[in-house]
Amino acid sequence: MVVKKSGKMLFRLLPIGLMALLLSGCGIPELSALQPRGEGAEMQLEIIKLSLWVMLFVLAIVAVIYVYVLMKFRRKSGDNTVPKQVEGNHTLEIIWTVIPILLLVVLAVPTIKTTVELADAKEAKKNEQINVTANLYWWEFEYPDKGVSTGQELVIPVGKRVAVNLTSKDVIHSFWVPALSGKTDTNPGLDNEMWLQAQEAGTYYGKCAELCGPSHALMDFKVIALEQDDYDAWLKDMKTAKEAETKQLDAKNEKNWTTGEQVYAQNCLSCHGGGKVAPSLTNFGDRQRIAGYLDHDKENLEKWIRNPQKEKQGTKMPGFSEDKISDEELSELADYLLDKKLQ
Amino acid sequence: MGHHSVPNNPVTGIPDHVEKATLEGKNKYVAFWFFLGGETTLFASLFGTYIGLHNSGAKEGLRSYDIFEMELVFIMTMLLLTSSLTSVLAMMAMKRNDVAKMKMWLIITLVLGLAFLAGEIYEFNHYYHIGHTFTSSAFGSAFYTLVGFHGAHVLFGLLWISTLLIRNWKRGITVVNAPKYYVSSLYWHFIDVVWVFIFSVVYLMGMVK
Amino acid sequence: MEKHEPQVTRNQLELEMKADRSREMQLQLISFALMIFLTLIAFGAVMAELMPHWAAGGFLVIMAIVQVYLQLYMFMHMNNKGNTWIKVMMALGIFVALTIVATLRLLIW
Amino acid sequence: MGTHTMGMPKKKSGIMDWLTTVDHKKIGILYIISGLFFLLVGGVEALMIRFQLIKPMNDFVSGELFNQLITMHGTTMIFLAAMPMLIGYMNAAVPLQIGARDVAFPFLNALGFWLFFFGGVLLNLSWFFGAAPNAGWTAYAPLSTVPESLGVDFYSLGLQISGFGTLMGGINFLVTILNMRAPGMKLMRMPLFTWTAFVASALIVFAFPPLTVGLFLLTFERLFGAHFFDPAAGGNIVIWEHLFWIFGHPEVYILILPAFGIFSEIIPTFARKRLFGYTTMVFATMLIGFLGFMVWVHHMFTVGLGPVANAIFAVATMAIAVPTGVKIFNWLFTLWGGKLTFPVAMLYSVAFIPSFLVGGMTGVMLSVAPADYQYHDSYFVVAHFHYVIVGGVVFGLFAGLYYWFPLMFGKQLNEFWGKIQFWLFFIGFHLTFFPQHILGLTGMPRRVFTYLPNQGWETMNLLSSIGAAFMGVSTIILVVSIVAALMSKEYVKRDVWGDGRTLEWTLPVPTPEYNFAQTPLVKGLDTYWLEKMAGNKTVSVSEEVGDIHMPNNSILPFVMSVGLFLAGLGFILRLDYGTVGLVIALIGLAMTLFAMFLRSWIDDEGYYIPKSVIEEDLRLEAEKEAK
Ligand code: HEA
Ligand code: HEA
Ligand code: HEC
Ligand code: CUA
Ligand SMILES: [Cu+2]
Repeated sequence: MVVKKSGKMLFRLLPIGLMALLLSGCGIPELSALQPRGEGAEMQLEIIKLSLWVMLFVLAIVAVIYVYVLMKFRRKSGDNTVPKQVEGNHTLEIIWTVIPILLLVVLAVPTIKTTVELADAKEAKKNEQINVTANLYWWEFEYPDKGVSTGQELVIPVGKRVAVNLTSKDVIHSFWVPALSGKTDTNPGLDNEMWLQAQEAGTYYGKCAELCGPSHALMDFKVIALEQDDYDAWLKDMKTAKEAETKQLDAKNEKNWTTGEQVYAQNCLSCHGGGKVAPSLTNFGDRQRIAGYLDHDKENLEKWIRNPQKEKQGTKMPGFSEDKISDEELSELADYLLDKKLQ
Repeated sequence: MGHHSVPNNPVTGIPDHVEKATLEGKNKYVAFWFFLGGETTLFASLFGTYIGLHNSGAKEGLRSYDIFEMELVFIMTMLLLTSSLTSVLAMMAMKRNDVAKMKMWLIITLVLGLAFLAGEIYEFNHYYHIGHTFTSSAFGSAFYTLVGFHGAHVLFGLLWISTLLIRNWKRGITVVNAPKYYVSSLYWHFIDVVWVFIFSVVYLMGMVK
Repeated sequence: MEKHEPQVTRNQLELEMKADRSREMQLQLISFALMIFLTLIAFGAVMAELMPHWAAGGFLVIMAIVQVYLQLYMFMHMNNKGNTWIKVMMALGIFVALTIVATLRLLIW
Repeated sequence: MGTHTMGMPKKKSGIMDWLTTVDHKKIGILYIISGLFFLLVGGVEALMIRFQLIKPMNDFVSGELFNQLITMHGTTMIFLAAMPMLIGYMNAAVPLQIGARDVAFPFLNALGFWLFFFGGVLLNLSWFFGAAPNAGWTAYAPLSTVPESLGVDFYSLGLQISGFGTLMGGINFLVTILNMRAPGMKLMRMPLFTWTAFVASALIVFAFPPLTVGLFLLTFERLFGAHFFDPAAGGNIVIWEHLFWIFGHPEVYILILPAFGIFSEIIPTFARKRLFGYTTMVFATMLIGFLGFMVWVHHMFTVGLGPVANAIFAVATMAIAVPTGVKIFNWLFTLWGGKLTFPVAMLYSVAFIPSFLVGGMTGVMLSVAPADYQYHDSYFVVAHFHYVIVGGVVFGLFAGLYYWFPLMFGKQLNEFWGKIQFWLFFIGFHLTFFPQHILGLTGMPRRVFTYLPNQGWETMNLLSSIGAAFMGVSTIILVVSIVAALMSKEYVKRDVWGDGRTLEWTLPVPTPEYNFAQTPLVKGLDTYWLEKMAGNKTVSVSEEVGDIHMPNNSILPFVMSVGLFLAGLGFILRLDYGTVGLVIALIGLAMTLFAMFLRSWIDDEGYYIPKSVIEEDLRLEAEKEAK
């Protein structure tokens, strides 16, 4: 009875289920751990697959016994006999103790191996060292050797392991780029270390994976993998752009400033200048998203500046109402920001 | 269920092992030990926290080895150790139905406990005045929490034993009150056990630079 | 539950109990003396700075464990008959306690 | 107790009786009704969560409210629904299964219940102050120490109060099971539910104190400015995580072991066959409990404790699969060769096996540390733990409800509606939580109040939300069914299922307050079954009919708990409402202390039910039986 009933129900649901599976497949390649684009994620998917096979094996055995038992041993109506009372069976019990142990050994050995391999950042450190600092609700990426720092978008060279040093300014967040590698927590007051590697150029989605407040869901970032040449060029451009920006805004030569620059210097620079309190906006025009998740257009940018709380509950950026920045100024400001691109 | 399942000892006039002569007594006795099993993990958590935060965030001059008053701690240790002995003596008196002796030893226990507590209050007050406070650093928070939890246990023990004494002042030793006395004395010993670790781990190790 | 042989006279019983009592008293006093002694050593070693830095922790913990053993087994009579489950639970409690302390000592940074 | 104060109890009825009762059977009912109530509350929260996530960028709730919902959902379900209901079954069944007249500490038992209840009320009161806790049920510092809203204060004090209650319950059951067994009820003759209750209670005794400490630290940090978790003053955030999980992992076994026990009662009953491998079942239970204390770091693989710690704890975690597997196979081989019937209780038990199995499998997958770097804090974990918790614990709660309902209330739940309820729940459950595995693997983090479109998550989230609706409908049917059963006048007979094996089924229905007129004499495992096989109608007894000593009812547990509740509330409000809060807190504390004082001052010797009354009961019962 049990099996038949569930069977019927299943048949009705099966088409929907299968369709759904096909439609969403294994997720999108920028984001899915099932479509790895980096060494870390690949090693992890390998061991996920291995463990899945072990599980399916166990599942199959249990399923066979289960289905057999449920079909074979139902009480027929009118049958009031008492079955044989079996106390146990040592051989059987030994079998189902020993086999799982063996299966677990199969799983444990690569587990230990992969754990150690993933923890080894020696090679990565030689290539590049990047400091990641998580903040409510944005990411700061600093290249200490290169004197460059940026927000929201982490740029790395393709094919190389880069060492990532992680910490947080406020609460715990977690740094996760599913297509490249598993996550590591960013703990306030403590440093963590991992490495990241991308096998092909492209943009990968990053997520904050530790509850950090009302806008935890919106604390997205991107990892952009560039070919080595592009990467080097990017670093150089960033440095020049930063210097140019600093020079211009430090010049205190307000006459040369556009309205946008002026508004920016007066209202925004105090936080956005250093790149420690708020994301650096040096290359804001190149960003794919505003504040990590909004579409990168003028309308959204203006909405954001007017009332960031509405877009990201709990964010540390204050809003700028019309008494502070008029509609016209806002428009100019937005243009100015959207134009802040590397050459 | 039978309250007098165990016969009186003809000499003492009360059952042997009077603290667990009835089922209720036995239940209390076992339950209390299990409670102490739980207290063990409670204090382990506090000790762990303390060890993890030892000297952490403390300013120069306010580290454990700068501030601890070892003479006082030594005296307090002696007081509490002795009170553990007097509490044993009280229980031995109880088992031979010697009410007067039992009361006397318990009162001595109380006095020693009170002296210990006074020492602790003095000590805390002293630290407070030199700047080592509950909120001065993570070390301070962990220190006062651990040692304070122990102090609160001492206080509770004092209240408990004195309530028992007052309530049963005019009564003999019975199968009803004996288990109560007995578990309160177990509690008192346990407090001493915790203190042994406090003076070793917090104070003595704290003096090692 | 102890059984009393009927042929034992009251006097004999009384004597026996007295002997028991003084044996017990002796035991407790010895335990106490030991505890004091251990405490003195511990305090002395630290205050006189006799312990090398690296050995102090281990030494103090061993001293403490011996003392606690005395408390539990002498003062608190944990070894009495019928205390099997008590011992089991205390052992488990101590095991969990050690795990907790070891963790908070080693697994934070 | 010098003089036996004889006499009949005052007539027991009405609300006062429920507030003052110390009868484990009634306390069991109180636990189960309150647990069910909180299950509905947590369920409504779950439905709101699923409704918010039904489509991308939904704005049914805000991020802040969503965080409050998940926190309260998780906390309510674990602490106020699942655990209390299990303790409810322990109360309802354990003393009866071991042939006892009562638990070891009836007063403490009542106190435990009321503490849990008022702790739960305090926690949920936070909704009315618009400040429900919002840092997740794990309350990681320093998110939980931001003093901006009162929310986490309700969490820390509510759980603290209800935690004291749970601890008392744990000690009480340990002692009850060790000391109160009927003659002949050796440890290795105890029903498996009693065994699991025993091991779960031991876990409570060791696991709750670390939580107590953690909650104290959190409270001190929030209310008194301590710095345990404040890196700026030398604090360390990892301490909270350790303390929480040192408690948190054993907690999940506190939940699942009694559920295992329930299945181990139901499966033999409806297979008409003794439990296969009883002895190994007992040892597996102990082993799971023991190992449960050595694996908590698997919740912290991504914290950064280093490869050595991660590897050790990964392997330790895997080890738990072995004793759990032993159990699964023993259940299967209990079914093997049996004569199976499928009332709802059995349907849930049989459905449990594959459902829990999937959850166990994903558990072992999670324990592979490097793979967990991907799974952790993703929907894969949400899928895992709902498979074990709903497919294991909730199925167990429902199975137990259908199975023991007649024992507790003398009436039976409707089987027809029960089956509908089962199928809706079973299908809804898999539909809700299976797609979440895929969500997790394709990158969806947990605890997100919304998600952007075009990340490949739409379909699975939609399916998941539809499944939740199935469970919602099913739960409504259950509630209606319970109410209908309680209002019906159809009483059941002794041993409703006909194949009862253990002592609780030998008792008349409704069970008299003294349980056993004569303490039974236990002759082996499944003693009732043995007697039935030997042709006896009921079990042998070990004593003559005589006066029965009973504990007095008392209002003090209620008063003490209300007092602590007020104290907690006052301390929380102190920050926002100043002196008013402080006054409430002091009144509450005074109430509790005064009640404690009364308890120690007034001698409570209980009363006796005279032999004559019991003989009369026995006569009436025999008459009923003869009909
Ligand atoms: C009732 C509750 C319950 C139960 C029983 C379990 C059981 C198990 N759990 Fe689960 N778990 C939770 C509740 C539970 N869990 C919760 C609530 C969380 C999340 C908390 C949060 O973060 O909010 C969690 C999270 C969680 C994590 C952390 C994930 C993360 O956050 O990254 C891990 C990692 O190892 C884990 C592992 C396991 C394992 C190995 C078991 C094992 O006990 C399972 C054993 C069973 C089987 C394996 C099946 C039967 C066995 C056989 C048939 C034998 C053969 C099998 C093999 C050889 C594999 N669980
Ligand atoms: C015992 C534990 C338990 C139980 C039973 C459940 C049951 C359910 N849980 Fe969950 N859940 C947790 C424990 C539990 N949960 C925990 C610990 C978390 C983590 C929290 C955190 O992250 O901090 C969590 C998190 C969690 C999430 C993830 C949230 C997030 O990360 O963002 C989701 C999402 O789908 C979810 C869904 C559900 C659903 C649909 C059910 C369903 O099974 C519920 C079924 C019940 C109902 C549907 C009841 C319906 C009631 C009615 C219809 C009312 C009727 C009223 C009357 C008749 C008066 N739960
Ligand atoms: C008090 C500090 C502060 C001030 C002043 C401030 N900001 Fe911000 N800003 C922030 C913070 C913090 C963030 C990150 C917000 C988040 O993602 O939660 C941010 C984010 C942004 C972003 C999105 C950045 C990205 O990388 O996607 C833009 C654009 C921005 N601010 C523009 C401005 C402008 C324009 C002004 C002035 C009119 C301004 N900010 C003033 C703190 C500030
Ligand atoms: Cu940052 Cu979540
Ligand atoms: Cu766990």
